[in-house]
Amino acid sequence: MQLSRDKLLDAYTRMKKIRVFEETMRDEFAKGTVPAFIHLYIGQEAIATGICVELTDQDTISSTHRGHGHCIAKKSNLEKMTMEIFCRADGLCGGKGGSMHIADLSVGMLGANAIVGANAPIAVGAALKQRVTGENLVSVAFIGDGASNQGAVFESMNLASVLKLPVLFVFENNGYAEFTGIDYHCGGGDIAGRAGGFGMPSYKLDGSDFFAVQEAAAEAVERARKGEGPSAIECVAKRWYGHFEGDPQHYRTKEELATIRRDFDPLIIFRQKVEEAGLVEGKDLDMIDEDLSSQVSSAVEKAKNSPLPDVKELTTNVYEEGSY
Amino acid sequence: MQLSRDKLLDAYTRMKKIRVFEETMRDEFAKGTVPAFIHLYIGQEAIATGICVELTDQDTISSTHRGHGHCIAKKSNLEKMTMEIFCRADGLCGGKGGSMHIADLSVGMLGANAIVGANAPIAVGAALKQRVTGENLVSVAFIGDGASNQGAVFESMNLASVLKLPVLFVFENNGYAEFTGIDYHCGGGDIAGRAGGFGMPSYKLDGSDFFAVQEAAAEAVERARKGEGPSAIECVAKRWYGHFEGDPQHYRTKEELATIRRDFDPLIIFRQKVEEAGLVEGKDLDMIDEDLSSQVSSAVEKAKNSPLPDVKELTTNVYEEGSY
Amino acid sequence: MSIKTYRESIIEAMVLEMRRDEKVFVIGEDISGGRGCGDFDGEAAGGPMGLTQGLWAEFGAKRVIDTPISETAIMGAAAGAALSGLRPIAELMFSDFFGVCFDQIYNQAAKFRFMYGEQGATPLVIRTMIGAGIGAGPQHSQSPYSIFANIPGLKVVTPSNPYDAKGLLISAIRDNDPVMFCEHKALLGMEGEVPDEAYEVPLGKGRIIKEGNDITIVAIGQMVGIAQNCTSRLEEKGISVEIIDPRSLSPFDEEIVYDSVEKTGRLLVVDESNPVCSFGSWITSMVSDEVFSSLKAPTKVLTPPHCPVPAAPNLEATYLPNVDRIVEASDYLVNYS
Amino acid sequence: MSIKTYRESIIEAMVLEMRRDEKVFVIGEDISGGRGCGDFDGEAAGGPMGLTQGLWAEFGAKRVIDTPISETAIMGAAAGAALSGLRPIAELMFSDFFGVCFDQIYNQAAKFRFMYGEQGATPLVIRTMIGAGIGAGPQHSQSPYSIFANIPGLKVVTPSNPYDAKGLLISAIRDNDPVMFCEHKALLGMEGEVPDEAYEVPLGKGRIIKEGNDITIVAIGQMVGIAQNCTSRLEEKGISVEIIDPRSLSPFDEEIVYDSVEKTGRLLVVDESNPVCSFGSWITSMVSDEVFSSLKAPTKVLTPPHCPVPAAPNLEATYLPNVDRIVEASDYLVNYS
Ligand SMILES: Cc1ncc(C[n+]2csc(CCOP(=O)(O)OP(=O)(O)O)c2C)c(N)n1
Ligand SMILES: Cc1ncc(C[n+]2csc(CCOP(=O)(O)OP(=O)(O)O)c2C)c(N)n1
Ligand SMILES: [Mg+2]
Ligand SMILES: [Mg+2]
Repeated sequence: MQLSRDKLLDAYTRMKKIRVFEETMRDEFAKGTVPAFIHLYIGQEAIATGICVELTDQDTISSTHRGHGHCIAKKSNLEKMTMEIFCRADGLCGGKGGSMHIADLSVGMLGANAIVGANAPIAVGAALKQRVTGENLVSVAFIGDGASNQGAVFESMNLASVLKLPVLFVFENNGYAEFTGIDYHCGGGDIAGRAGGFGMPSYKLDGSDFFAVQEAAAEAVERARKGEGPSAIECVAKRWYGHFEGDPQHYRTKEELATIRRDFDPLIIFRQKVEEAGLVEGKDLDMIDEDLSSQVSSAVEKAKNSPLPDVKELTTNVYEEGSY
Repeated sequence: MQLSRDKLLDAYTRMKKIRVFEETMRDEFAKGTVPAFIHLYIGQEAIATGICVELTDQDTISSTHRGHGHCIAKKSNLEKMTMEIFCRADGLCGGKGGSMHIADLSVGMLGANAIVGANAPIAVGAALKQRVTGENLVSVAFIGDGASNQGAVFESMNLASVLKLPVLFVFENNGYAEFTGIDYHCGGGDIAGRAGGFGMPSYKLDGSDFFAVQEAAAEAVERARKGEGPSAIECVAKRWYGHFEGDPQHYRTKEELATIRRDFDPLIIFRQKVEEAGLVEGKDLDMIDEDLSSQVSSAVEKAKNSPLPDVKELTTNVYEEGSY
Repeated sequence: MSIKTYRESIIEAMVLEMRRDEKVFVIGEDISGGRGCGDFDGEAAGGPMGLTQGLWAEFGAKRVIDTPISETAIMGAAAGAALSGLRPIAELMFSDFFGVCFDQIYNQAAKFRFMYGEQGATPLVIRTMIGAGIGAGPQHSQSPYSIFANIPGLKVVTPSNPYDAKGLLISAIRDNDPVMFCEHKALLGMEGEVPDEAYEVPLGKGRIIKEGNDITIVAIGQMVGIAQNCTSRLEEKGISVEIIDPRSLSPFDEEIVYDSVEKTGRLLVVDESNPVCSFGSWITSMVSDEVFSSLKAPTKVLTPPHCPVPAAPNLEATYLPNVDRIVEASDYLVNYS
Repeated sequence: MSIKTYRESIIEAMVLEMRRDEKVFVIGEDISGGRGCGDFDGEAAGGPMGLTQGLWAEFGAKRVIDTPISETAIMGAAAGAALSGLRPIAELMFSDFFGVCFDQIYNQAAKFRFMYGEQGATPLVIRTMIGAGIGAGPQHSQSPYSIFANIPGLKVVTPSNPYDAKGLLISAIRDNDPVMFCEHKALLGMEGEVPDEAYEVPLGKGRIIKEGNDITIVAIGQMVGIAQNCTSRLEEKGISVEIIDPRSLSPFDEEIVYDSVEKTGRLLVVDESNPVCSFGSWITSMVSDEVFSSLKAPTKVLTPPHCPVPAAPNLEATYLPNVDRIVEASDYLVNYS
């Protein structure tokens, strides 16, 4: 189905925002201002965005250690999210979570997660609302290629299938689990191919192409809302940078690294498609670019200048206040 | 390949021994002499036997809570095994393991296991010998249909596939996980069908038919010994009795229970096949029957009359002696 | 008010809370029992121990959810459901199985509120069976509540009788944090007076089972009854014992213990946990810090030895702390000088 | 003898033992690093923390085995391999991940010998990273050794310096029981004199880091260095401190602690574990029982508070026990009356 101009601009904005944000974080990390390791989402922008444009605020996602892109695609508050990455008092989680534990339940972002694969059952749990209280919602788990080998993920796929829950298992196959390639770590080599074994329809598609992702998401979301159960979507894309910032990537060939930006840039691919089809003009996108640059740098500056948590916060929110 | 007469008699002996043993245990349980819950293997005799006749003493198996049949098929010492079920000092594990934790490493029986699915990675570990020290061995994990949904099992299949290890994943689909039917608990409904997703060949066969099991086992074992990696074998059979002894089985229809013994008796099926093909005469089998009856009842009597462990044994074998 | 078993009390707590709040639901293996087997006729089994009997008949498959054998998915789904505003009761059939799914409990459910801030409230109850004494062997008889209590963000409850079982479970269900609700398998058939209506026994409030002056015995779960059985033998020896059942380990009622030890000057903890880093050692450690000056004798902890639970019935009987050992230890402490 | 880092000492221990015994092998995630990515050229990364650097180049893929992200399969395979006569070193990248695979450790590897009798010997080392202090956040900074020490059948080691790291790891590899070898991430770059040849530091033997008369401080892992940093400030106050590093928590050298407390009459344990049921509480509990009559003051345990490890660097710094808190507690105990 042809997407509206607004939806296209919205999608571009989310993708570009991720790109600009992550490039900025890369610079900040190099400068030493970021308090911990970060894992950049660059190269995978079309995946989070292609999925999230099909979701409402009532729909939920559960995310990974590489979660900045998911937050932005789900329209978390950018400033508060940035503050969280810098562990500031006014961050989404009060600075106690940090980059790998950002959550924003106000927009259905159930949290990044530093335990690989652990977010899959959590997404299944959110989907239980459809069954228990009849709420209309869809729940998405973003899962790396490496994470796809975790028991938690397999069990979740089976449970969602058995209970026919409205879950999308979105596999982000960026070719690597840390330093280990998918050709090595994935028996059979085909993540999507495993879904059939759980009685679930699946897609395997180009994760650098927003439209491929979005179309599959639209179908899967519709099925889920109708009560027809879960789907698996494997999005094949590239991780442009190291596993974490600072990773020298000895395990990747120079050729691979050289061609990535040319051939697998979700933003270039999107631009070409919409401009060629005459759906959006290049200058509209350029305006978005400009706007985002200042938005992001202001968010980062604001975050860096905002206060760290008060030390009294160390022991708050362990339990409900007054209950312990 | 046509099996030799000796091998056929050996197979029958193992199957029948399991049957007689388990019927006897059933009686003993009813009499109250057994110190804990037991899970009977009756109905599945052809599975353990069809697999184990293809193994040597160097080959290993890892077993489940329903492990008596595996022990017998792997030719554990019957008397010491019985003593273990009765928790006696001279049992295979000194009486501290009991029915759900019988092991006999002298014949490659790596242990029954009361944690559903937990034996799968253990079998993978034994198979690592092929890779690390070049030993010629095959390792088998017996896994229930219910257990097939455990993360441990999926991870093990993938790991064995990635490392091309000599493992047989033998799925004993007896229709139930405790009280819950396979139609409910298994997304997609096809356990063997999941193996392909891990890049592993699979079989789905009649687990009441020794010959079906044995043929698949022979193939899979050969592949494993050659270094061609793991296989999955789903054996569909019937659990004749309750999940544990004492289970009233409200969840099974009377019709189902009525026809099982007629249509799904591995011993009857075996007898018919070998007699019809003129491979073995009925009276040879009858002789085996008689012999086993007395063997089993003597083992049980001996076990019941043997001493419980000395209370000093409570704290032995926690660590290597003298090391703690 | 009527006589009910510990098992019945647990079921009743769930039934009352499920009637009260449609967000409460139960999820676990075989909790309806046979639900997935098509056209069974009889009563659904309600779990191998009958602890969810009748729930499926009243609330149906939407709120009494049978699962595959996949504890990680169960606990994770329950955690995710709680984070999203439902109030799950997840069953971990035997607490011994925590090792296959603990990440979802300790790194996820227990940390959501801290990691994510207030939005991370996680009203989750995990009902699980603990304890030795019925010959269930090394992998079905453990009492890992010391491990659970070690985890910030978790609450841990260990009812010792039917009245507390019902009241504590109702409190746990209404609580907005994850609670490990540890049911002792040897107590399932225990009977007691239990009101028919809903009531709360608050988490974090211990109970003095018996007052006394010479020694404080803190006993946990199944050990409470065993400690009570010592009373007459101790009294024969002229020892007046005060017995405390903490009822919940996390939060823990430190004050009730401190007050008692300030009075008696002596502390014995009877605990079914593994000894090293046991909950008993935590209690004595706090007492040795906070009310040291009141102590007239060493503090002592009775636990099983540092070994797994053996299958053999005679070894299992020796494994558990018993009346003889409690009497002997009390005697030692009271006569210490 | 030469100066080596804690990291280098760990690698050297593995290399020497792998040369000595072909049954020793290493299995884990990314331990070669990039092995599976086809034709990479440079040096294999040897894990994200470089803790297995060089192993793949020397011993090859048969004995340096990269795996998928499947900790249950890794730990279970290691357990099964050990049960079958190999001597695996399995890497659990961060100890925080124990929750996804603990069953294979605590119900399987740790119980084989007890459940199966002598045939169940399980010579397994699990190398894992513990500790806070580098901003790794709530799920990558924990120190669950109190939980490990609770488990019968497991041994638990916590080296505090390069010399011990090498000697303890060699002992652990030669040991015939499963050992949780806890490497502290904040110590990886620590340097010290380390002999080039193989040597054993026995499990179960603590070490007196510094002798003193007024108070015994038992410190674990990273806390050892912090306790050492208190010495001069305490001496300024006229307090002579004896510092003990137990080096292994299971087995634990009780005697070295008892002897010291008998001399000093005062005990402070500094422990990075969660407080409730911490290893520190276990030590003080034993001391309050066994050498009660020597105690001149309460026993004290310093741990982080009962909360997860926060991401914010200022909170993390507050979270950890530090010199100020140790000095203050020591002062309190020495002046207690
Ligand atoms: C349970 C667990 N095991 C291992 C790790 C360490 N780890 C962090 S990220 C990662 C690789 C994840 O790969 P993938 O799922 O493909 O995600 P990507 O990094 O490519 O986004 C690993 C092994 C972890 N955090 N949790
Ligand atoms: C991890 C774990 N979860 C649950 C159980 C309880 N349990 C014991 S046997 C069983 C059913 C197993 O079903 P299946 O694998 O089909 O084996 P079968 O009993 O049919 O031989 C369950 C749920 C257990 N022992 N371990
Ligand atoms: Mg990846
Ligand atoms: Mg079954």
